[in-house]
Amino acid sequence: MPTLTIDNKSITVPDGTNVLEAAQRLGIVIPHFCYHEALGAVGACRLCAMMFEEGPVKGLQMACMVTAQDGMQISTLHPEAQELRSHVIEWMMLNHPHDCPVCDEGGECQLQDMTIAGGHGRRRYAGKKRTWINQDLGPFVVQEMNRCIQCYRCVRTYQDYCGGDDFGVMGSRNRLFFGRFQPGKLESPFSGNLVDVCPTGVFTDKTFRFKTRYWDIEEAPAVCPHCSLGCTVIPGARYRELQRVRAGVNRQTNGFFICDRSRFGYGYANHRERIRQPNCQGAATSWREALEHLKERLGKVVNEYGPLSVAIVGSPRSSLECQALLREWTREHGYRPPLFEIDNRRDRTARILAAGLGKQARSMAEIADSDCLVMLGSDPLNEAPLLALAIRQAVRNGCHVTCLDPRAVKLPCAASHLPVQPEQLLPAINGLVANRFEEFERQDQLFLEGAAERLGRAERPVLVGGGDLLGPEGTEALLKAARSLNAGLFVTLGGPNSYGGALLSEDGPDSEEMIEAALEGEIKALFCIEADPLTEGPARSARALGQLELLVVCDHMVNRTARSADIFLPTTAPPEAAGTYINNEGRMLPFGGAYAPGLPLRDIGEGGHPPRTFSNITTGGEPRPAWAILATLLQRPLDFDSIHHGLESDPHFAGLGLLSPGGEGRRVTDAGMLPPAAQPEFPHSAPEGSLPLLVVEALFGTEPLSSLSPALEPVIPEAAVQLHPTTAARLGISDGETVSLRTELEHLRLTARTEAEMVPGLLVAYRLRGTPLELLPVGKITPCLLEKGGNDA
Amino acid sequence: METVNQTTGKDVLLPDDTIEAFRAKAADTPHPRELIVDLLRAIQDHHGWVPDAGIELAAQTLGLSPLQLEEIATFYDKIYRQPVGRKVIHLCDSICCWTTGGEQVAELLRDKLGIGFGETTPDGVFTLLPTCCLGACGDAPAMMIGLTTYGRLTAEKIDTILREIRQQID
Amino acid sequence: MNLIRGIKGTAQAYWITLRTMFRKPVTIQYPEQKRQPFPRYRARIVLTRDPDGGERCVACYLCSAACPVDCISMQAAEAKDGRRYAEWFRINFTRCIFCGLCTEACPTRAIQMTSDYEICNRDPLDLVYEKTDLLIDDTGKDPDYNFYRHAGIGVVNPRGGNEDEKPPADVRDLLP
Amino acid sequence: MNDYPQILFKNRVVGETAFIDRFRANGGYQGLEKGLREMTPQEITATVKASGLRGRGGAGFPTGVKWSFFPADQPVEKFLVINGDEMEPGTYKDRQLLLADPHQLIEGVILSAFALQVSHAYIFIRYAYEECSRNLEQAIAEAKEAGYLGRDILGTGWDLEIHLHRSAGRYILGEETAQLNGIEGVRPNPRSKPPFPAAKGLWGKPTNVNNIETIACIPHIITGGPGWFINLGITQGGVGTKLFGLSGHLNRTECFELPVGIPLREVVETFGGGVRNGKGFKACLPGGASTPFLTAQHLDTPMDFEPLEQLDSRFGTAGVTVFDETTCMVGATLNLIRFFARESCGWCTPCRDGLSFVQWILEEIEAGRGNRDQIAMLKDQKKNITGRSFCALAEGAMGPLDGLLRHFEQELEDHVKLGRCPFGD
Repeated sequence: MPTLTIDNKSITVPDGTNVLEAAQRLGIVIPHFCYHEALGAVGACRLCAMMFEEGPVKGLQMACMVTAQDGMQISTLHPEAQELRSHVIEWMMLNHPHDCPVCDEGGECQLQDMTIAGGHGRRRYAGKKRTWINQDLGPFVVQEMNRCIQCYRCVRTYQDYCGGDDFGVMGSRNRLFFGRFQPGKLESPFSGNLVDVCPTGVFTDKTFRFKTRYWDIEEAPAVCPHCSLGCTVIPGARYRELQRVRAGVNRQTNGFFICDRSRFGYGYANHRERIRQPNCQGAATSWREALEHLKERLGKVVNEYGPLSVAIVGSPRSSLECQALLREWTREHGYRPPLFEIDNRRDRTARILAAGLGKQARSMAEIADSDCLVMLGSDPLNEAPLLALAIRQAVRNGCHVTCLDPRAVKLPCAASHLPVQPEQLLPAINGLVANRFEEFERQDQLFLEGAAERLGRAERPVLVGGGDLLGPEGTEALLKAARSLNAGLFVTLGGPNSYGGALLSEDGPDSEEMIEAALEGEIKALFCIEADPLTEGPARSARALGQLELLVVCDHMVNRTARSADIFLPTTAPPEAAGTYINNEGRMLPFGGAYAPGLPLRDIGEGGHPPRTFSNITTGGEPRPAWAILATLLQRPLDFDSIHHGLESDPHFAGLGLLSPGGEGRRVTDAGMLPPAAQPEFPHSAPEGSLPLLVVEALFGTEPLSSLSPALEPVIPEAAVQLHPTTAARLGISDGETVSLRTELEHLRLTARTEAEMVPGLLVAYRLRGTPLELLPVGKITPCLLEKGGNDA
Repeated sequence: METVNQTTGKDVLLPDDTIEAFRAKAADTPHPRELIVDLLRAIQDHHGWVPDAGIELAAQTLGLSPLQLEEIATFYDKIYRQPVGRKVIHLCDSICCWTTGGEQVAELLRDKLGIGFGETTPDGVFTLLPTCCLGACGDAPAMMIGLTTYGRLTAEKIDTILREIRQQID
Repeated sequence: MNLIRGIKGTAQAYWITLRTMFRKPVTIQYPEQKRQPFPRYRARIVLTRDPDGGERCVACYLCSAACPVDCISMQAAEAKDGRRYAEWFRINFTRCIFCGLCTEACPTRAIQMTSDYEICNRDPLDLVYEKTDLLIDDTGKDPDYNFYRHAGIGVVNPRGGNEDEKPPADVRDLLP
Repeated sequence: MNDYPQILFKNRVVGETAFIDRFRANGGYQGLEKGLREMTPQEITATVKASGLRGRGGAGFPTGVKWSFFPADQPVEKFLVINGDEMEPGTYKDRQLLLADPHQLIEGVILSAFALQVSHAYIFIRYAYEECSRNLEQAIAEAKEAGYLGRDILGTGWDLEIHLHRSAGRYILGEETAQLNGIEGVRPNPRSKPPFPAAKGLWGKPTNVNNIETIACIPHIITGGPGWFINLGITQGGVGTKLFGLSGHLNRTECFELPVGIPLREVVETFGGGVRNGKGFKACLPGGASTPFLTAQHLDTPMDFEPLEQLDSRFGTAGVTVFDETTCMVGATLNLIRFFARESCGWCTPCRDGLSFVQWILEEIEAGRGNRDQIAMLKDQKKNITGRSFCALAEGAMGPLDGLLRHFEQELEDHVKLGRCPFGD
């Protein structure tokens, strides 16, 4: 822990800190470009010069390249240092174009700031400027190479940090081009990070092109709602339109980066079909009338059938505050305890994990620091992309990664992958503990023994599981394995707040029980809050919902259930209201509301013009946060303090009220919680000659919110069924052929894709929204028949 | 040297056995990247220059992405990423040749070939490029044609060299 | 002494009145009579065009940022040729205080002030000017200036075609 | 004519190459036999250290000291790299050495590799030296045939393989860490130091990088002993002989092996045959393009590291380029800066953009469009580029600019005053 003095201020920093970081800790701002906390120091830009006056290092040095040592006395204001900085900026500006007014970076451009901070004001170079022809980099990123100052941040982010190999730096001397071999879409699912890391306007967000300046945008730190990892994001809106999402910083979860689903999947909030007014039986109405109507209809049901005839379905998309009020509401009125996830498998998985994770919980930062990772049923790039980046950082630090999965899991780093059948995951987990793998073939045994041996040797091992494939049994086994191996555990869950719902569910019912009760007529009124049982629920949901007397839906998106609701109450989308999510490692992460809901100005008409009538009512501003609707029904004050106060009486949520959006969050306290009782899965009667079909999540097109985003349309994969070449050969199917897939409920035509790295004998399909595939349960085997040819039966 | 495949009529970037040899070497070494410069030079030796397809072939042979090859290919000035004539003239423009009349030699060559630096003669025989010091400072002014260095250039000497090369090619 | 001072004070005032009686009156009969303001008088704002007839405004939002009373709003958009322009542009003259900060902020000389001071109306909405009301067919000040000839992004001229630019570089160039 | 002892050039016959027969007939591989049979690796390193040999690639770091930093006794994979990327304008000694006597280098490589206990040596040869590469290929094959290379060399139980890496251009690859990247096949930007190659070099393994001429000296030091080698130098502290490549406005522009410490006047007048066409001597680069100019007043300086450093110049590679009195020094400096700017790897700002800026200023002045402010700009550019770049390339580029500003500022003023180059063109 060396102590050094910078500009007469002393600071003690951890070993290995460089002087630039030490200065930043002191609040001293030194211009720099190539240094980035996540990327490290490389000494390329030569801007962070400081004068080392006394101590082990002397003279003018680049602060990022010098490790802090005891007794250093450093001046950042030394005239020589200032002179050099102004020169470096002058050199960088030699070729920089005169286009700040038409550059999207203008106003939030580090080069603008550093040019001023570096003291370069007058251009002395009167020669001609270098120019470039730009490349089309696909739907997300616009390139303007003339603006490049060659800080190398983009290539270090794209290649080194994110593991992409289709973007880099070409040429030499002052003829450096940062781009692709040929124009085309950036292949990395993390390509949008170029926008954040580029200190000037070389890479800008194509979906945000020319929309708004930084000073006009309404932003608030938030939590990404598109998977369970809880990455910090900063959504920004103007004129009631969510216009962009950029990465926030949370050193425990996402670090500095986010995935493209997170960044470009924001279109759901501006969706044109979004219903922004309460309605009863399809007729728009006012909040007052809708709530009166709701109370009346609900009262009627309760009077007639008793309070237990009312069932509530919450959602992992809802904030913790909403979920907590939901539970209070049911308690106060004696309704059935709420359900927080209609997908039974995901629900039980989350509850088992939340009940048992405890000290085994690991953050993504800890995964990046691990020396041995074993992944079971987890496909990070599709299910939770930032996890793949954490794993890559671990590998870069020498970690060994073993992956057991039926799918052809692609990772942006080296890993040993063993394709196993989904049902082999459980014996593999148990085997890792006992180091016995009798049920596997000899070759696989050797592989697994190697993994077990490395796991035993590791100092900071972590078991990474995919909740969808593991299911409740697998998750339970993995929990036990982590405890007995003294390893960390990280399991991805279904939604951004699955963990919160699980903590609040306690030993409540599950969706099978609920649907059963509804089918038997015990339930007459169903209240869905941001939940869509007709899509996500068990197959019998449709029949069960058909028997109801009252279906109430509160949601911000239009889905099957919302369309058939008796009463529909519009809620705010995640960036429109504050709340808290608990991510899959049990970290409570509050988020702020970036803007108030309303119909985007762009959609109001008059040729894009804002209307010439002035009013203090926001068009389409009716949506309310789900928690606020509940608070109104409960006649509670409309503020978070009382909700948080109520929650904190539960020891899990200790400290919740002290958290603020944009922070690192805080892990829930490990207090005893009962996992749901074990439940045997219904055995499926597999018809003769059927094949097992595994429906899984994809990076784009399967997550309910982002799949509504027009920006992602160009990258949504085709509807396809993946199968091993040997399986394909057995069925006489070749790659790219149209096949017909028939399940108990669905019949669809899709393309066959052979995939040599997946397990033979299995079919894998993405649960693409807007196709019949979205109705198939995720992570579970569905028996199906596959035939050549696509002629309709 | 076969440069056009007789059956497909397409340019042959590198004979199959050479590709196989590189592939085998790449499989044998823990870091196939070390073969990048050798492979690019091999393609260039065979094909005259490295077209995009050459970059792709090299990438595929070494198990790398085309971009990874392009990053290297565009760094070096002696890997030609654009078509060149059958002989590339590298005329030294560094200090020793400059002191001994390099600029006049450049003028002379431009006149004789009728092309500027970076250009190829219409008959596709010569491409004229400047280069940094050739390590022939004692024999300045100097140029390198292909991999052969010629020093103490005079108008007559240049004439003879160009004539001989044209004769060889014909 | 007091008496003298009193007389002097009275006489002086009458003298001024008397003198002014024979001067040309300051008041003019507006609106029948119009007044020519001084050349640097700042009044109604216009959007000018570049010498090639294109809209100068690139919708950079700097005027709206500089405006102390928030009377300017706009939406930028991209034309087919890559030119950034204002999809709509609105100045609320009921709010405008004619301070001129917008013109100082304008990097393209698009927004300029004219000496047209006749901006009054019974309906405040009629004082909300849209782009069609603001855009004039003239360059105003700096008649030769065209921002896109210097911007360096290849809109008016092909990329690298401006006077102060080199032709586009190419990493695959044979020249070292 | 050259009466000084010929060590490195003892087998040299211009236009011919000495392969193994002639090499051995002239005492070749005796140093190797002695080193491998009679000495331990530590003894060889100690001998090299005692000889005071300084690196011949330009920087002049004591070779023995560099070797002693190398973890020769650690049982890890390590590498020896021989730097044959001789691309500094005015330098062509390694080419002469390899054209005349490739086995001398091979013997040196084997001895050095033995001293450093490495089993893989890479010889890095620049693109333009294809004949040298072929000579080396033949020499390596012959040495292998003769049992000097391969497995269990001379019964020591030690193996060595020599790999030849042919480059594809670019001066920056002469920088040792850039060269390592070049061999690895990644973009040849220099690496940050520390870690030095001796700790983390090729593929992260300990690596020693030496110049061709340095390594060629090793067999002679082993055979002749350090005392003999030291005595070859003329000056106090001058050690061994050095290959001087003469170029520019001289009557004889050839490569000579001369003792370290020989006065510049003797080099120019005796060996170079004096300035061409009877013109006067104006300036010279004493050791390649990156060394500040010397002028006529410096002609009596001994050509050795310290005396030249005292004149704020450097011995460099001893590639002496002479300019006669009709040379425009602004033009000469512009030519040199243009070379450095073009050969920058593009990694750090002062080199990539700073050198382009200096080039533009010099172009303006040389073309007569300059003004006095631009002369001041040259000074502030020199001050802010020197020592501020990532590697030594930009610093080297500032060498001639420094010389120009120190000795020929008047020429800059004249350009500005006349509005054209006072020397014509």
